[in-house]
Amino acid sequence: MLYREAGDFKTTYREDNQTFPIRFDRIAYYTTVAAAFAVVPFFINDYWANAVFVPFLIYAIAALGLNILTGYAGQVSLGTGGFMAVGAYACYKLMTAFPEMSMVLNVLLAGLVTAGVGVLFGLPSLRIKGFYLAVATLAAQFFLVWLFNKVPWFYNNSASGQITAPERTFLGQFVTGAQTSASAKYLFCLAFVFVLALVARNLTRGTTGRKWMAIRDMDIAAEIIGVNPLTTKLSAFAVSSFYIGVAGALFFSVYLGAAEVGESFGIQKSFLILFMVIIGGLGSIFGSFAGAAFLVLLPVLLKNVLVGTLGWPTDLAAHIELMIVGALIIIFLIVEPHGLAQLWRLTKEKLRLWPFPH
Amino acid sequence: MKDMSEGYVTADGRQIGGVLMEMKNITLRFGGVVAIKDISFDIRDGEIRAIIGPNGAGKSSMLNVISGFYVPTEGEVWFKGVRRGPMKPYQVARLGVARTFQNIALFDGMTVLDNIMTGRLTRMKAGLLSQALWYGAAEREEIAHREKVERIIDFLEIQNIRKTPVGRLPYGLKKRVELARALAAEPKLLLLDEPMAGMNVEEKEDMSRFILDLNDEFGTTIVLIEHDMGVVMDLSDRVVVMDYGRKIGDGPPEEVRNNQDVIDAYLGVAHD
Amino acid sequence: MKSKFTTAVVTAIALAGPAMADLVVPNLSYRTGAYAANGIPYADGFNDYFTLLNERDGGIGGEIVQVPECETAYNTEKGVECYESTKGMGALAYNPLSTGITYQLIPKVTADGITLYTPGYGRTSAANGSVFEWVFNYPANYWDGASVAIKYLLDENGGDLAGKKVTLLYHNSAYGKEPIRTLQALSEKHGFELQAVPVDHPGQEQKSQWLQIRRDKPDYVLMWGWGVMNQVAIQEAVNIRYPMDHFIGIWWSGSENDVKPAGDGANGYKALTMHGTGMDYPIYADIQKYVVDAGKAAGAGDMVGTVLYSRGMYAAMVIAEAIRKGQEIHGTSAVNAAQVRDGFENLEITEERMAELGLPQFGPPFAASCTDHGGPGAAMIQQWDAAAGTWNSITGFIAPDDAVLDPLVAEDSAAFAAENNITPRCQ
Amino acid sequence: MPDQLVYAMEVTLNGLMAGVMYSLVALGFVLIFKASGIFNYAQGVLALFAALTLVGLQQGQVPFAHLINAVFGTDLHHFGWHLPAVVAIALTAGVMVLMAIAVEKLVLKHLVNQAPIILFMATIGLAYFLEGFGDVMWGADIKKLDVGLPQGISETIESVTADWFGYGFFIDNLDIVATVVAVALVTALTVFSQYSKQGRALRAVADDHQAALSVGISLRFIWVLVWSIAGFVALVAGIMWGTKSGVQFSLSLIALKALPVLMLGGFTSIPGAIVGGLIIGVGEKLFEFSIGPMIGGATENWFAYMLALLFLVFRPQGLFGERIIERV
Repeated sequence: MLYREAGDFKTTYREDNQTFPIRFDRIAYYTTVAAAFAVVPFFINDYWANAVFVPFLIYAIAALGLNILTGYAGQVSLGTGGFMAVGAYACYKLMTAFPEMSMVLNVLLAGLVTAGVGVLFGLPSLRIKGFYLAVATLAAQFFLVWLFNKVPWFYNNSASGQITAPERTFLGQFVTGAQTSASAKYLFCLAFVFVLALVARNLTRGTTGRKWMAIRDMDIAAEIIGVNPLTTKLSAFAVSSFYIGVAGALFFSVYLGAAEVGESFGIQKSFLILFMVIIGGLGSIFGSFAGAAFLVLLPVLLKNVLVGTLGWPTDLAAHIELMIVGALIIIFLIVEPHGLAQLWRLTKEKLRLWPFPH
Repeated sequence: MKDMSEGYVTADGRQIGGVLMEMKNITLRFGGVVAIKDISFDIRDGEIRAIIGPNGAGKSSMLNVISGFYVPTEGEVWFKGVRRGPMKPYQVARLGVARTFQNIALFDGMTVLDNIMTGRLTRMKAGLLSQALWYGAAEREEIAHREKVERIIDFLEIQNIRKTPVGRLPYGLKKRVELARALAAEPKLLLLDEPMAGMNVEEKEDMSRFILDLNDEFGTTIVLIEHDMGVVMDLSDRVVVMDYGRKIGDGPPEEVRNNQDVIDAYLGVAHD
Repeated sequence: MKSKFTTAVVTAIALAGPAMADLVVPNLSYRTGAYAANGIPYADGFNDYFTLLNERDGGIGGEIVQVPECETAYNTEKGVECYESTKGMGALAYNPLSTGITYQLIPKVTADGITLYTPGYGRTSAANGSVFEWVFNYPANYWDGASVAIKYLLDENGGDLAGKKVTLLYHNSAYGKEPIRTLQALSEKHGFELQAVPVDHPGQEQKSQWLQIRRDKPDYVLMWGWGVMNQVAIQEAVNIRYPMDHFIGIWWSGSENDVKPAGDGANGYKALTMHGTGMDYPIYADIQKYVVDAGKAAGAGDMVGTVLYSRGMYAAMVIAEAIRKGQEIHGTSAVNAAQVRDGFENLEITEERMAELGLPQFGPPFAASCTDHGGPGAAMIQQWDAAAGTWNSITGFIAPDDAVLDPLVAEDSAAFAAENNITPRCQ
Repeated sequence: MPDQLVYAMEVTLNGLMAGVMYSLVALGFVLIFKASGIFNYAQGVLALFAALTLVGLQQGQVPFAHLINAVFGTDLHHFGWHLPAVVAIALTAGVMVLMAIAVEKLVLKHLVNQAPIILFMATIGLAYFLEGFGDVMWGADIKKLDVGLPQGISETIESVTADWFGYGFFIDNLDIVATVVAVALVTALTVFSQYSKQGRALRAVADDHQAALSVGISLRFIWVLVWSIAGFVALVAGIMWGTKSGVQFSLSLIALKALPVLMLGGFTSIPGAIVGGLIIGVGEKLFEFSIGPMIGGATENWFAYMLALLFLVFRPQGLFGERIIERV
């Protein structure tokens, strides 16, 4: 049966600490992971990879990153696009400067560089709080975009300032460039998502996560019980930026293949990822995935229904799509301000108690 | 007053140790307002020390000075025989000072268990990498500390709400969870800011029992602010009385009770 | 319930677009977003031309042309989605009207074997066909445009620009930065002083830039703008009373949208163009008859004959001719993408052919080859007549300075070839 | 007088004018934030929507023509009238009031007592919705907005400054009008909030929500009122910016120009919005003038934010914001 258990039967703390305490959840999780790694690659084609799966996976990483900062540590950031740009340009510079270096290393190093930049722009968070901080992070957003657009070193002096990802392989398979197969792209991103999600889960359930949440819920009390706000906030900025940097690197090198900073990593990107986090659920790993899936799939779905099925003109469909996305955001906030993750949790709780809800 | 440099024995026969913390001529000003004026007193190892006084007497400010949240404008704070320089609150916490708050300051978004676990943050040492992988030190540490926390949960009888988010709890239980969080730090010195405010008689009795047991079982030194005179007189070994930022009395409950200044302050005799 | 929804999602996504057609030329257009005002007439012109062929001639070589439209909103991610969702229909060529999307599609079309046609925009060095096998950008590109503008100014000044001040006002993006290197090379050659002034997207606020121009008093201002930036720039130029006939825009800064908001003040503003505009071409009678009157026009029909409509139509015309050429070479009407590429590479547009199409002297005559995917690069100067509300050509086609451009193209394409391990073809 | 100094004076004057335009947008934010604690990201889109509606009404466009045509196969475009500017402005103001009511009924009512971030997100949702709605209603093509405001160089100022400094300053007539309008608007708002009953209620709510509710002020009425006023302010901003650059999508991006102004001036202070706008306007223009050429220009987008950021590090509550005292 689904969601059946009559009480807490855990006999060790270790067992009590596991990510999915309910057996059904565990099975669902392992099935999903197994399917994602072993089944999907055999069926995926260019369209599904490039229009749905790869963007979903990369946005999920970015959403995880922002969720760590905003959902767990309570620091609202609108600089996500700028930090993704740092990841993308760092990755580009590494790819072109060290052609022999492993792509995995490139992406991870790009993440580390972004973490450094994130810490730098995280410093004002010690003085500035709430909305003021959110707006302050826009300084990072606009400045970084300007910088990558302005300094030719970042785009290897190309005439237009576009960066193009050269071909690189991993384990003998192309993972960037034109010859990359759909399944290779997908698996490369999936591997990152899998590991990073596990790490995010581990960090947030342990000491570090408690420090972040303490700062989020009541920063003064946190400081009085012994949480150092400086290191805690900066560690949140660092980890979050690492994730976002990795997402930016993958976004540029694996997904788009070429990028222009203002267009690909502009303010709209920052808002999009913040939406994912809020719609998915602040302070929830699952929510990061749900939010990314929702906002990647919804426009594709709407477009296909309105243009493909109803045969409406594309511009009308695009305008209606904006209206629907906007309205859905509002409806979601009204129905469940804590996001899809909370909705899912409540559904599960109902299922567990069914048919005796009281 | 009898000489107490080597400690003393309380009315109920407990042995109280030497000086744990000493406040020397503390003055605290906010702009032009004087919150605390030239107050000195000491806190001894193992005792229950109360600070009382009418509203606005500066009790909470005093507690904030002890906990390091406010840095006194003048005067010195000595802790464990060392003068405490200007410190951040979290550094004070690491010296073994924990507290509860007048208006509950729990982390609403976290479960009871996680809230109490935050009390042990200063003692958890696993590196970021180990935590990220949830392997080795991080996992061992988590389980070790969980055991300690479970002892406190048992002690405060809150087993059944372990996994409940704190935001959903009633007031009395929140106060208890807050105490649990402070205890989890295994503090040398525990500060309680009106631990019984807003409680009914039954809850107050429970709380008093916890405070006494705590002092008894773990030997924790406790400083508390409380309005309920009955509770203060029953619980505490020595009492500091404050009024308008000054100290007007200091001593065992019965002595303070008979102090004319204290009686005047509580009866509202005009200051002249 | 959940699985039903999933099925619906899967079906909806899988069923995107029309069924397989004989000839498919997707139109990656943008009718929304910051650049919608420009994207709309272009997309209309593009669609209407193919509608005309279908309605009047029964398609190309007897094969009906399908033009599935996909909205990109000038956004690179949506561009990728559009590309992936349409390429499976058997797409023969793409024309995304966005330099950003072009950069992204270059590796993809190369791997998939589909032609990318970017007239007047995109990656300039794609003119080198030996490196960019699948990309064509004739008849002209950004660097040609820069060179033509300077050549025109040389003509105006009796062949000598020494000591003159030229300011480039550019959209601070990949697109806007394109001409800088060319102009720098030209300024060295001709001895004029070049100042590049960037304007950030979207370009609503240009006070600083125009105060600077007012202080510096350059002899000429060149503009690489797009969208609202053009209108604001022209308005500000009017405001500071900059002589409009010394203000020259690239072809993307020279549409009715750009000059009309400034009213009479914009009179005399000049812009480059690589094709004719206005209604003086026989083809419009057919478009009116077979498309607009038949109620099959892509837009409201009020855009016909405008600059951007004409450009969309021109792009469609070239693609149609390339398809025709491909049919001719391979002797089949149902050509595939590779055969159409051959058509592009062997395409020759002559004066006679344009006259036959009802577009006499509409664009420059050119012939492509294995190495030459860029065409002659010639462009005309047109000038805005505010009272009549028309653009008038004031020069014939001016050829660019290939002596300056060829090394630049060779250098840039060689860098691309090296980065991507491409061995140049046809040498 | 050295040229650079004269130029700097001209730049400063223009910066002040630009600052007024920024303040105009920021004002709408402050009004809503003060009365309801909502950070209304949709303010920029409100300006766009107001301007679209104004042009549409003035030129007699059929609303939703494109949608109707697509669904019913009709061919509607224009009603064939052309309204005088004043009438169109009045009608648009009416539409903005209707919109305020709709926003209250459909959105805000259901979000009472939510966290600020949730309300903020809701306004972003609203911004998306309105952007699509405005486009569906009036079309996405670029529109010329002409309500008869003067535009172009002010020749008086040019000749006067030419006499004084030997260099004629450039000041746009439209900017002068905007300044006059902004001053009038602020005066009107001040008078309204000081002397009218509704204005007093507004101030009461801004001061203390709970207390205001307990003396019988209807929060919902206040919300409708304040969103109407913000809608009107958006209309004014939309007219000014729309006259300058035509009415189209990019108009909504002016919201981004107002954010640093708010950081500097504090979210709750009307004088703050004005002074903040002026500082940002002058600061970014002077920076672009003096430092811009050395580092490649186009600094205006980020400079305002950097300035605000640095300022906040030293004064976290903004220019006129209330001082934050931390207590436990």
